Amino acid sequence: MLNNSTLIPLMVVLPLIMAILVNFLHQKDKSVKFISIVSLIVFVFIPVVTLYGVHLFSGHLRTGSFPEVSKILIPEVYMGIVYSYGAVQKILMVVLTILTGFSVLAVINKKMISGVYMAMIFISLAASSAIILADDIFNFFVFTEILVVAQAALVIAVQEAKSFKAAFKYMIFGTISGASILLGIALLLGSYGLLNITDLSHAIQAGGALTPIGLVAVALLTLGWLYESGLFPFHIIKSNIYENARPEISALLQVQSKFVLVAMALILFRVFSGYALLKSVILGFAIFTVVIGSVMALQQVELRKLLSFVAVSQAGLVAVGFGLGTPFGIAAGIFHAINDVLSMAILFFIASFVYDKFKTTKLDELGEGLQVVPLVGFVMLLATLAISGVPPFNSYQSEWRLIQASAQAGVPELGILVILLSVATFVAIIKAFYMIFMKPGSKVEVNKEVRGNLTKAIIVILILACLLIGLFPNMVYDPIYNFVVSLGV
Amino acid sequence: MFDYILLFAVALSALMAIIQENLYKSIIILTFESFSLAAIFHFLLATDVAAVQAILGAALLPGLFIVALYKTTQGRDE
Amino acid sequence: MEPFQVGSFLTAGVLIVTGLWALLMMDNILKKIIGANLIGDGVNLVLITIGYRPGGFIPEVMHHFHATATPSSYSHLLEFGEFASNASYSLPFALVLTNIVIGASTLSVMLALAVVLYNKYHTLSVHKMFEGED
Amino acid sequence: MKTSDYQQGRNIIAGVSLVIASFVILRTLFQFSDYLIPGMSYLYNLYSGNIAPNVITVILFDFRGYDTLGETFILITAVITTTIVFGWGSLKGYKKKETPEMTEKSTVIQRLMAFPLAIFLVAFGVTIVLGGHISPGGGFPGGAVIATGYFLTVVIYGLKKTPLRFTHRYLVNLSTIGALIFLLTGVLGLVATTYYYGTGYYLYNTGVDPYDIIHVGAFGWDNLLDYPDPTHPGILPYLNIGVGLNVLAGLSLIAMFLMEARKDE
Repeated sequence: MLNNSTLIPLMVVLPLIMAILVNFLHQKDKSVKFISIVSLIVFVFIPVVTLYGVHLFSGHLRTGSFPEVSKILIPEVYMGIVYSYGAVQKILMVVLTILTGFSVLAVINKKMISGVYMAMIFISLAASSAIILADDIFNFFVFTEILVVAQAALVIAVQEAKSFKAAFKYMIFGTISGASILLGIALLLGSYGLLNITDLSHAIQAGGALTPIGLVAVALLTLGWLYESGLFPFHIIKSNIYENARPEISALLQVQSKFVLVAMALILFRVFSGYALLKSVILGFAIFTVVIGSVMALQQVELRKLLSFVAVSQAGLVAVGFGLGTPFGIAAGIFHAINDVLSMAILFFIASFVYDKFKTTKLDELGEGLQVVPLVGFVMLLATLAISGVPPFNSYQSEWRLIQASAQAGVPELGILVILLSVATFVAIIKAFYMIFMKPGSKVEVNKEVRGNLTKAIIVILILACLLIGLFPNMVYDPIYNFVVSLGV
Repeated sequence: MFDYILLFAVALSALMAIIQENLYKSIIILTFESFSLAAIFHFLLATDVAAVQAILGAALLPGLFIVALYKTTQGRDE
Repeated sequence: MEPFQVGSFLTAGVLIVTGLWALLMMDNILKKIIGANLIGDGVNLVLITIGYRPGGFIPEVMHHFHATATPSSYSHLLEFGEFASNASYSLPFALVLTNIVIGASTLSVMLALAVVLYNKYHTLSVHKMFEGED
Repeated sequence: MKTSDYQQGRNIIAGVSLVIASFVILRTLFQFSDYLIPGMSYLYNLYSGNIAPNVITVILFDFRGYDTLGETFILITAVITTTIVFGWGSLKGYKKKETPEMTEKSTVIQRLMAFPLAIFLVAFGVTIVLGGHISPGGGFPGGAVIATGYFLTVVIYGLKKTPLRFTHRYLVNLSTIGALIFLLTGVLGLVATTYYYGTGYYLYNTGVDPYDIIHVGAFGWDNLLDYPDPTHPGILPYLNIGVGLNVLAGLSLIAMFLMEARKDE
């Protein structure tokens, strides 16, 4: 098991090296372009060929813990930093790298090549990969901070007043959430003496009930989780970020924050597996997010804003899966996260296309788009069906599993919530579809120079992927379910 | 005894830095707070950290603050 | 229960609470940033105090260090047993070093943002800046 | 609903949650000292003496070296973000503005003292960086001290007339070199352990070789990147130098961009 773990750190280190290089080569556009494309192929390739296992940084093996002096409750601990790579991590990494690749290609295609901007995309990719892989709670914290700054930078690069404001809000609340995560880590370190997540969960189980200090640590870490994944009290901040970035970058940002949600929720469940109240709290915040996000989405008259709120409410749905707390529910939640980032990415890429072609995303100015770009309209219709859980597509499979899981967990009412959310999402996006592509009397000029062949190719590939997962769900779902069961949460 | 006085000074100067209306003064107080904090770190046996806190918290960051304040108000009070 | 430790924890709590207050309630954008700095300082002080051992000494091997220690397979473990049980707890100190740099980085980004926002809106008041939103 | 009502409601909610949070935090921290245990720190104190005298440096660069890599990168991210904030490399492109000088002139004493002080700070910073594994200090404080020296001269003499004049490109190169030293030392450990042992360990301390993986005489040296010193810190001084370069360049860049900022209109 140990021998195959050599390639694991490269998933984080190679993007960092490439980020340094493209930042260094800023203003040499040809080299930046070449390096970006080559390294993206490598990034997609590494998670596929890496085998499951753990990686011990600096080579520090498991050592005896001298329990009588160090007061650690388990006999052996990891002294270094550990990354673990399993089925869920593999699937998340593959989806993340592929979608990052699409975003970078879209950015390069629009002649927005800037080494500095590419560097930020690569650093955010590295940070989110590290968050997915990390088995060490402090390392996780360091990379969440990097992710916050890098995402803010991607938004700032638009250089409009609104994007500066959104980034500033994001950073301010990022400070609070970072401090609360670190304080939670400090409380855990002080009272259990450990930082490794696997060891920590074993030690907490060995120690019986959580100490009062541990309870506060749960609350603080949960607060940080809510911020990082854009759930209820922070949904406005997150949707502001999605809305003010370039749409093809929003496609990337929503992937990152949804995967961070999954990764950090898994950490919470592993560390505090014996603590039942955590599930109810998560479920409560998730339901709030779903309801508020979909209500806000229904009110919007601007495509990017609308999609941002849809993305936030779908993140709530993923959290509902975690809130159920059963292996079935958690697996369904992770599965929904994967399905959802694919269809949300299609919609954001379509928004990017609309923005380039018509120079606006305000719904009441747009119209009659179907005569201009029939293919994009058709794919948007399909993507709307996909995201609202209509049978041949992937979200149907995960939402159906979510409903089943909620019935199994004894709260069938949640099934109704899931169905209502699908309906609301469908209504919101189909309204946008109608206003962009069907409504007579458009007030916008069509930019003939923008052909957007690459965007068209990307959305067609993504919708085919959605269809593929919808037809063969077990290909993705079974490894996830086995992984979640093996965690024993 | 001196260490307790330092603790009190840190808490008090943090409050003062927030309450103070004049931003220049509040940054000077912040510098004092950072420096006392570095001294506390030294009393708490963390010499390495005290060095970093003294140089970053008490010299560089207040400098950046002053420059930012200068750039935002161009040397005048709001 | 060492009184200095308790006092230090409480001071850290006061720093965190003051910073939160400034961050949430103050209108001035630079005051908000000062608040962020104070929160970082408070969390650092908590971590440092976790590492403090009353009556211990600085985690730096001065007298016990063997200049001739061969770098193989930790054979000198027992030589450091006395040092390890008397020195203060060193792990939190290393974490604080990391966190100070993290705080400085986010702070400088926020300062730069504040300068640019001032250039756009000609005010330091967050309320005026965000007027007419959401 | 009017904006002011909305604002007021939000303030009340924020105030209430602030009170609750402060109560919980203070209450928890008050009783926290009863629960403290040595935990991992005991183990680190026990093992670190075999590598270098300064336990904190050993934890920072050996046991948790990868965290320090993250720490280096958050500084790089912040520097790049600051440059993006001021327009460098952003999507709209960067227009070089003429550098404004601070209007207030520095006094004679300031001008007389600043340069020697800055030189002293730079030299002091270099010693801190190089002695990081033995005495308190290391890459971060050392780099920050050097950056402070630069910042001092910039504030006193202005960006154009400063005797310690760094260009933007030069600082970017320095920080790139610093980060690459760190990253590639890690890759070296990965490659060497894979070659001799089969399993790769990123950031493996090839100089100390604590698990006897890289056998003596591998590339003609005793151990890869060993520091010629009886205390055998291995790769730690090299990592310290990389971090020091990166920190000095990063903080100087941030200071430079803040000094260059000016009103748009």
